[in-house]
Parts: sequence; structure tokens; C-alpha cells
Amino acid sequence: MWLVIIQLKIGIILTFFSLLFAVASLAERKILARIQNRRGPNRVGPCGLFQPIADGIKMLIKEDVVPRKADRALHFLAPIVMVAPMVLLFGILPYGGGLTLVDLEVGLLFFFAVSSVSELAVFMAGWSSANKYSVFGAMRAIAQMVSYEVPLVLVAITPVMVAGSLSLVHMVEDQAGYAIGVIPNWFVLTPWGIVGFLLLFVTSLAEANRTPFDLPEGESELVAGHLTEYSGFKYALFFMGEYFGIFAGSGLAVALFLGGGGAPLPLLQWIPPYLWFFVKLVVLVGIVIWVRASLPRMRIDQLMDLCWKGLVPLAFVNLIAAAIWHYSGGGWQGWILAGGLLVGAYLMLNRVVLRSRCSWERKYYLAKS
Amino acid sequence: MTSTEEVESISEKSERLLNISMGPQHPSTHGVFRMKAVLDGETVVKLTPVFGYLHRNHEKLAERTSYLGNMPYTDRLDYFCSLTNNWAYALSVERLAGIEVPERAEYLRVITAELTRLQNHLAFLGFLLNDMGVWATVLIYGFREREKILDLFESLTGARMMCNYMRFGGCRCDVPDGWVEEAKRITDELPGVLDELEQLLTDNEIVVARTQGVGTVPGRKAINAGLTGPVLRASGVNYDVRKVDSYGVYDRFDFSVPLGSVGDCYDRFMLRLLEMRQSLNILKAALNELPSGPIINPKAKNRNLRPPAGEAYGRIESPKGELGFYLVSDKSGTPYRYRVRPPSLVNLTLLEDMCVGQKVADVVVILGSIDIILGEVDR
Amino acid sequence: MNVVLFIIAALILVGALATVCVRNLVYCALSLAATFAALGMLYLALGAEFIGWVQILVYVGAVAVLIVFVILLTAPDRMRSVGPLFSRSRILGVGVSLGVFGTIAYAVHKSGSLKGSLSMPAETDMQSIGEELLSSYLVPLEATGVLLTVALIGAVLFAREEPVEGSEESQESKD
Amino acid sequence: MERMASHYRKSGGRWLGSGILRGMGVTLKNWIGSYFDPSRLVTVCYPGERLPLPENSRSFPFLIYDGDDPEAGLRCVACRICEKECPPECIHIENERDENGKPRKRPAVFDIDISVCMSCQICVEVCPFDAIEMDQIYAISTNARFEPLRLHKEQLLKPNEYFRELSPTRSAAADARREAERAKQAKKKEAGKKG
Amino acid sequence: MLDLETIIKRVQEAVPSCRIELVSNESHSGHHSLLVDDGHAVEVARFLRDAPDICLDYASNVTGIDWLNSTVKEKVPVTETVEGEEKVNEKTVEKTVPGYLEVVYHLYSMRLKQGPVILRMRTGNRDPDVHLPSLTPVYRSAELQEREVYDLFGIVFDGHPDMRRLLMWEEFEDHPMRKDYFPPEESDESPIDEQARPKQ
Repeated sequence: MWLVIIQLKIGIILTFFSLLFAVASLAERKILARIQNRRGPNRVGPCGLFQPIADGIKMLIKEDVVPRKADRALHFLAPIVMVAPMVLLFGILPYGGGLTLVDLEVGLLFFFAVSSVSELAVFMAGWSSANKYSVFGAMRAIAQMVSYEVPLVLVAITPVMVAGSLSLVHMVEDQAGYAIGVIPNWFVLTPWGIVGFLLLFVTSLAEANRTPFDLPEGESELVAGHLTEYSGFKYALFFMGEYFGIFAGSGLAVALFLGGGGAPLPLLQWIPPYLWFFVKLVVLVGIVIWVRASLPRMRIDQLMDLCWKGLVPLAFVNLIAAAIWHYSGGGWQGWILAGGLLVGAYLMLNRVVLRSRCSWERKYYLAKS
Repeated sequence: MTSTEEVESISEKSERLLNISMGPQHPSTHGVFRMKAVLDGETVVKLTPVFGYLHRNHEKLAERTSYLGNMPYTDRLDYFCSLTNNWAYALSVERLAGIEVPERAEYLRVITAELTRLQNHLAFLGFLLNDMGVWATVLIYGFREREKILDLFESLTGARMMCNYMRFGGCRCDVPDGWVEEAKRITDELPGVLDELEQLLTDNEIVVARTQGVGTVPGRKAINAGLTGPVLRASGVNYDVRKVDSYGVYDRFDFSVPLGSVGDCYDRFMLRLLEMRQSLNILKAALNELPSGPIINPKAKNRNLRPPAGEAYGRIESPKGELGFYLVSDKSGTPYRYRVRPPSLVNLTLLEDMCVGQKVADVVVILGSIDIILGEVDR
Repeated sequence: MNVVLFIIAALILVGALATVCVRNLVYCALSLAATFAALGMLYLALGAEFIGWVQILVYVGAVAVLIVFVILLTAPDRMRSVGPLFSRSRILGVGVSLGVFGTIAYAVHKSGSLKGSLSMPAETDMQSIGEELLSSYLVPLEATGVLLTVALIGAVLFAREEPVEGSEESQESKD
Repeated sequence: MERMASHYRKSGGRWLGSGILRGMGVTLKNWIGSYFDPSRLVTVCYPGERLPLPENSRSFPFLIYDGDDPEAGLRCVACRICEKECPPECIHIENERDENGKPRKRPAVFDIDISVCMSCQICVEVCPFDAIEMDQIYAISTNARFEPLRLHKEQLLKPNEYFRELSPTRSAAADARREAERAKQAKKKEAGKKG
Repeated sequence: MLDLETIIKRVQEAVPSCRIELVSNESHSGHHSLLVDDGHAVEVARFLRDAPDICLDYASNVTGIDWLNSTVKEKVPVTETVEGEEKVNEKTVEKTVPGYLEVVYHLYSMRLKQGPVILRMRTGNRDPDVHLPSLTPVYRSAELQEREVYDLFGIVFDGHPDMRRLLMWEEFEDHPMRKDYFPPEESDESPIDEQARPKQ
């Protein structure tokens, strides 16, 4: 009997996320367009709603070109190894309200174990295309993803330390309830929570190779990085893999910091928790698209500097701040101590970066003659 | 030009070097421009630009066409700023044949040239940020404003980019009614847009990190290499042909010439923003004081003009640098020698010196900051 | 339960053999990753969830990627592994492997663990593992921490002397 | 421009990350604005809505005839000035021959190769008889490279009313010029008859 | 404006053995130029750049001009003995002046903001690879423009760091901007072009 329920849940989750993928690919182009003062796709169906279907058919019909010197087996396997782990990640996200698929005791560990497999997929894609540019792109992509896994894990450990368990469902329960009636005690509303959420958001952007970290596909330098030799449905799979990466990253951020299925206000609790989970997820995906439209791309060495000299130290400080918050029992003294520590870290980082930047302050002389 | 001993050091670690060719179909080079780069990992060791993909031998063509017939061809040189090309050509022919230009025509020339400078710099900002990866957001903000200026050109000269508007001794047609008010409205709106662009770009940490300290050019070297325009002024050299030659009626407007201090990509990028503000000053003043009167010198002969034998070199400050026309006439209807001094080509002299030692991603930003256009480079 | 274990064991064997025998360098690396994954599945099948996922995280996520990165950096063109598959001194090879396999088999037989039935180990949860780690096994935990930091610094020093292409990612991933 | 007269000091972003946030504020303003403020949604859905072309925009030349019969009202007198002055030499004219081979002041063949023409409008400028003007047609793609792109006299001929409604001011000026010309001819003819 | 006479005097003091003369120009622009013999061109340029008061530190434009063999009608006083007494009368004689290739440099001073001083160098004849000294060691801005003059006119500049063709592809032999160059026939022209064959 429970097998049927499980099948039903899997069905719901998979249909939801593939629908979200279709809608997100359309929403990306629409939001990008709206930011750029234009309308975005509106020819296929009412205001462009059938565009994802059209894209899907196009990808299916398009001829799948495989370069002659390419390593056929690896070339074929790469997209699969890219997408499969991403789909696994949706299993452990705590939607709440009976929709949570499985409550793994080592939920978070499972999340990182599976998401680190996609680096192998990037290598297989880059290497099998036998194209100088794609090897170059693959090298950069792996360097970036492995480097950004360190801050990602460090930041994810802080809520684990406070909640006391690796299971995501337990973490959501820990964030349930409302302090003084109105404010939900989500982790994001604590000093270390704000910093942790921002760090997690930035590192999950880097993990999914999204702007401002979409260096591997840096059009302006190496055409399409490790995706140069892919076309047709395999390219669509990579595209889907990237989107599932964003959904998984945002899902994790929602679960760890935004209180999973919790309603922001007590009187809104009649809406089932999984709906709240999806609303927050969609809002985060919207912010990802908004970031993509407004930030330029970073150089590979700046990217690494940011990771090792910026995010990892900040993640350690955040860990300490969370510990202080935990042992000071939360409340206003927690705010002062943990908050003070974090603000001090930010000011120190601010001064270090400004001093190293050669001449932030620029003077331009307006010659009269 | 890498010195000889450096060349040896390249060959002996040659197996670790990567030869890549950026362009001519590369998405970020401005037209068909190719660079052969030798990379050691991420840093550029050697970079040789390759020219000639858009070479149409414009100068040979001009030697068999009449003086008036050459005017529409000058639109095709720097196809983003056709009006400044026309003005440079008209200026050098007037200097050759000794033709005066009435007041109103001089003012119309200044107005159209400053409008061209505005739309060229707006497009430049868009392309530079597009190279840095902003997914065309800034490009479309720039083009949104540029469209308004191109509509002004279309209602005045008949075409958006191929205006063919200036004649020897003045301009071809007068301003349609309502044009000056429309131009005033646009020049009053633009400062707001520039503030918005500045807020979006100048303090953006990623833009600053990608451009500061990249592709630095010292002033003295820039002068010797013949750099002109915003690229030269970014290195702090105070040389603007509008102020030096004060051709046309530029001496009547009080505008200042922004100068950079370091001479890197960030300064070149900021210079364009500041220059746009100065152009707006000039435009406001010129549009208010536009005198009435003839728009072309009635005595000037345009159709079969036969200037006296001799030569002349006229130059103006085009948005990309000093654009000059060197004409040699042998009293026949077609010029004996017609030479265009292309600012984009000469500004590329130091491209290799700027790029060696920088990262691959910087080469694209450096090329973008010089703002070249291939119609002018290859002619 | 045994059927699953046999399948996974077969998978591990096939992966290990592939790692050694396949000519193509890249296939070796990937089959090595597959073997690590199969080992992780083995732990999971035996109910040790923590070890299973840590195995996948550390070995498949980091070590395999490290090996792959080394291939990317060093042998962009030498895809084929050089030299004949089986070296000439075949007898020496077989002799050594038989000796090693014999001693291991004898030790396992002596320890008597095979006698009892394959009983499921006591149900362990994260809580107890955590406390165990930080109480009785605290010293080995700290020692490995120090060891990894030293390895990290060593790698960085190595990378510093002669600039390594791409980024200086050659450190051990987290513990 | 109240900035300091001689210096434009670029105040560096003192707070790390504030520049990025301010920049994203601009994109957010454009995103929200595009739903409410028409100036932030500038594109036009082309085939449906079309931007009106300004009056003297130009694409390719066309010949003008007065009245309603193209052959009778043809203004062009085949003086071949435009053929000589056209920079890319894309106009080809052949005079009409009357019975004993003497060229008459009418073009028998008047071809414009619009694949060569760069719509530079010099032919209109140099034509003393206002016989040729610039049209505003731009959707004229064909399926062959050479033949359909050589417009012959019949395809080029359009009535003066079309030109009058295409660009009122220029056609008014042209008509005024022709009126003055015709009046001068008539006065000269009387002076000739009287004198 | 720097007047050319003082410059000529200063140059003759500085570089005594060089031959420098003024070439006048009748057009309204009044841009007269200095003809320098190619033996001492580099020292003259270096002097013009480094002299503190002249300081022509910016070579704006480098151009090549191809002058064909021109026939000059000259009035030559010929003394003929007609019917016994001496009579001197002019007779127009056709004299062909041999053509030459010329390179023109427009020098400006950015520091003193002074107008163009035009330097000309002429080659002896018009055969394919005639040599002239390159001014790139003095003015770096001449580097690409001299390569273009070599590519389109066929003047090889000695001392140029990278003497290659700028615009044409390497295997292209002749030099298109020369007056006696006509493009090869095989270019596929549209019907109109055949009819309107270039008229000269």
C-alpha cells in the first residue's frame, strides 16, 4: 500500500519539477526581456506560454551532431550522469504536509554526496568532445565546482549545528513556531542566518555555473566551454541539468534557512506547507534570474580568490557566530554578540578588499582649455 | 613587439603553450577582427591582430568617383558615426577648394556631430558590458536611448545610419519643423539615463574588478603610438581636436575635456560617460543658439567640383579619435589621392602591449575598451 | 538480502578489473569512480548509511575528480596507456598476488567471523556516531585533521613554485 | 552639472557589495517599470504594429509621372545626369529613337539595379526636373539574385499623387518649383512670340 | 604655426648633411611640406621629435602617393637661325618626368598643440619593391600605417619591426593602390556592371 503512495508522491514531485523547468526556461527569457525593456517570447501561444513546448520539440528534432574524433560512449553518457544525480536531490527536500518523499537521517550528507557527482559529468562532457576549447572549459568548470563545494558545505553545517541533526525534516521542525506571535523563528531571521543564507545563495549560484560565475560557458572567451560540441537533445539535457541544479540549491536554501514549509504569518497557516515551499522556491529562482540579468561575469582567478579568501573565512566566522548564538540562548544578547562578530568580520573584509583594489577612488580632471 | 630574447623563452617552453585564434567569427570581436593569441595557461604571452577581413579598398574606389559621389561612401567607413565621417570629408574638401560655410550650417554640423558622439558612446557601453557578460542588459539600455537619436537622424537626413547629409559648403537639407524641440526634449532626458547607467555600472564591484588595472597605457607611450580620442585622454594627455583646431564653431561653446589618471580600461570606460555629459552641454547650447539663414553656401559648386591642384589634410574629433582626410587633387573631377586616417586602426597599435601579461578574459575587455570598428580599420 | 550483496560485489569486481585492464586512460579513471560508488552502495546495503554517503562524497566526489583533473592537466594527448597490457614477468606477478591473497584468506578464516550468520549489525544512528567520534575517538579525529591541513599546505607550496595551469585545486577535499 | 568645476571625483563604493546591490536596484526599477511605465517597454510587435516612418526617410528611387497616363505624364527627359552622377553606377538609361534614329527626349529603357543602389539619394539631388524621388518601401525581398532586382521603367513609375501623400512638404516644394519653371517658360514663349 | 623656413634652418644646423627643401602647395589649405632625402630621414624625424621648442611628438598620418610618369610641356628657348639673323623663340617640348612613389608624414605637436608639419620622402623610381627608411623607431604610430603603405603601394620600409602586409592576404603579389593596377578579370560581375564598364 505504501508503495502506491510513494509512487504517487514521486509522480507529483517529478511532474512538478519538470513543469517548473519548462516554466522557468520561459520565465527566464520573459524576466530577462522585461528587465531589458522588451516583451520576451509572445508569439507561441498566449503571451508565449507554449514556448517551452516549442523549445522541447525543437531540441528533439534538431540533429544531434557528434564530432568524428569524439569519444562516443563518454559523449553519450555525460548528460545522463549530469541529470540523474540532480533528480535524486529532489527526493530528500522537506516539502512538508505528507509530500516529503523520504526522511533520511543523513539528508544533508546525501545532498552533498550526490551533487558532487555532477563534476564528473562536466569532465566527461569536456573531455569526450575532443575539442581544445571544451577541455579548457571543462578544466575551469571542475576547478570552480570543487572549490565552491567547500564553502557550500561549511555554510550548510551551521544550521546542522544549531538544529542538532543532519535530517532536513528535523531542521524544518526546528524552525517551526512563531516568536512573540508574529515573527516566524526561521533561521534566516538570526544574524548568522542572514549571512549563512547569502553565502549559501552565492555558492549555489557558483555550483550551478550561473552568472556571475558562468565562466565555463563564457561566450566572450571560449565559445560554449564544455558544451561546445553538444546539440539537440543532449544539449537540452545539460540545460535541464543546470536548471535542476538551481532548483536543488534553492530548495536547500529554503529548507535550511527559510523554514521549509512554514508559513510566514500564523494566520496564513491554513495553506498547506508544500505550497509555501514551492512559493519560496519560485521566489528564489526569480532572484537567480534577476541576478543573471544584472551582473557581469567574473574572471577565473577573481572567482577563486573570492572563494578561498572571501567565502571560506566568512563561513568559518559564521560557524563561530552560530555557536555563540546557540550558547547565548538566542534573544537580544545573541543578536549583539553574534551580530557584532559578523559585522566586525564584514568591516575587516571590506577594508582588506578596498586596500588591495589599486585605486578605488578615481579622480578625473575636467580640462577647460 | 616582443623583444628577441623573450621569443627564445617562448619557444623553449613551447609544448605548454596553447595557440588559440579569437575571431573573426568570435562573438565578442567588434565585426570581423581576428587575434592570434599564444597562451601560457590563462595569461597571454603573445598576441598578433590580423586585419583585412573587411577590406573593400575604399581609397581606390574613391579615386574613380567624383567628389560628390564619394560623400555617401564616407558613411560606410565608421558605420556607427556616418555624420562625423561626412563632416571630416566635407571639411578637408572645403579646405582644399577654399569654400566658406554659413553660420546655420556650422551649428547644424555641431549638433549632428555631438548627437553622433552620444549614440556611439551609448553603443560602446553596451558592447563593452556585453563582452563582460551582462547578457545584453546594458546593451539594450544603450540602444534604447540610441534609437531616439537615430530617429532624429532619420527625420533630418532620411536614413538612420547612412545619413549622407553634409555637402561642400554646408548641409543638404534643413531641419524639419518640430525637430529642434524633439532634440531638446531628448537632450534634457539623457542626463537622467546617464545617472541610471552610472549607478548600474561605475561602482559595481565585478565591473571594477574586471576593468581596473587592466590594459594600462602610460601617457607618453600613448602619444608616441598615435592613440587619439578617449583612449588617449584616459591616459591623462589633454589633446582634443575640437579644442586644438577649434574647427567649425566649437570655440563658441564652453565645454571641458575629461582626462583620466591611470589609463586603464576603467578610465577609458569612465571617460566615455564623462564625454557624453560634455556633449550634452554643447548640444543644449547649440540647440538654443541655432541661428536662421542659408544652410549651404550658394556659391559652392557640389556637382562637378574641380578643386585647384594641390593637397589638403582636414581632421575632426570623431567619437573614436582623430579622423582625418588627406586629399590630393590634380584639378580633375575625381581626387588624385584620397586617404582616410583611421583612428580605430592606429588605436590598435598598442593592443599587444596592453594584452601581454593579462588574462584571456581581459583581452576581450581591452579590445572592447578601445572601441574599434572594422569598417574604419580595414577600409 | 544476499542477492543484493552478490550483485554489488560483482559490480565492485567488474569495476576494479576494468580500472586495471582498460587501455583508455579516461575509462580507467571512470571505472575507478564506479568502483568507489559500488563500495558506497555496499555500505548502504549493509545499513551503514553515514559511511555509505561519506564514501560517495569523499571518494566519488573528490578523489575521482582529482584523478580526472590530473588526467586533464598532464596527458591531454596521450590517451592510450603505453606499454603492453601484461608485463613480461608474468610469473612474478601471479606469484606475488597469490601470496597476498593467501595470507588475507588465512587471516579472515582464522578470525572466525565467517562462522556466524551474516547477522545485521546493531541499528546505529547519527547521534551515537557523533558522540562516539568526539569522545572515545577524539584523538584520531584531531590527528587526521592535522594531517589533512599539512597535506593542504604542502599542496599549496607545491603549486606555488611552478605555476600550475588552470587553478591551484589540488588539495584534499574536506575531511 | 553641479559637479566641482575642475574635478569629477568618482566616489568609490565604500561598502563592499553596495555597488552590486545599487546596480541590481536599477535592473529592478526597469523590471517593475516595464509593466507600468511605457518608456520602459519600447519594443513593438513588428508585423502587427509598425512604427510610422518619418516624412523624408528614403529607401529606393522611383520615377514620377503627372496626370494618370504613365507614358504621357513622364517627367524624365533622359538627360542622363543621374546616370553619370550615381556613385555605384546602378542606373542604366537608353534614349527613345524616333524613326530616323535621332534620340528623343524620352527614356525608352530606365533600369535601376536595386541590389547595387545604396539609396544615397544623389540622383534625386542632381535631377533638374524633379523626375526621380526616394520611395519608402522596404519589404521588397525577391527569390532570385539578379533579374527581379533590376527594376525596369514600368515598375519604377508612380503617380505624383503617391509622392504627394508620401511626403507632403517635399512634394509641395517640387510642385512649386515646377510651377515657377512652367510660368517662366510660358512668359519666355510670349516674349519670344511678341519680340 | 611653426613656419617652415625656421624649421628648415634648424634642421640644417642639426643634421648638416641632409638635403631638405620646401615643397609648396597651391591649394587653399596652405599646407606646404618639407621634402627630405631618404638618407637622413630618421635623424631629421628624431630631431623634430626631440627638439624642445618644435617637439613634433605625434605622427598623425602616414600616406603613400603614386605619381605616374608625367609628360611636362616646357617652353624651351631655342635659338634658330632663320634667314640669317639669330631669333630666340620658345618651342614647347614634350619632356617625360619619370614617375616616383612618395610617402607623406603629417607630424603634430601634442604638447605645444601646434599644426601639421608635413614631411615627404620620394623614391627614385616606381619598380615593385623600392626601399625607403621606416620612421617606426621614431614614431610608433607609423607601424601599422607603414605596413599598409607597403601592402597597397609596394614601398618596403627598412628598419620596420614587422614588415608584413596589413590588409591583403600573404600570397597576394601586386599592390592595388598603384595607378597602373587593374583588378584581374575573373570577378563575377552582375549584368549591369558588364554594361556600365568603368568608363576611363
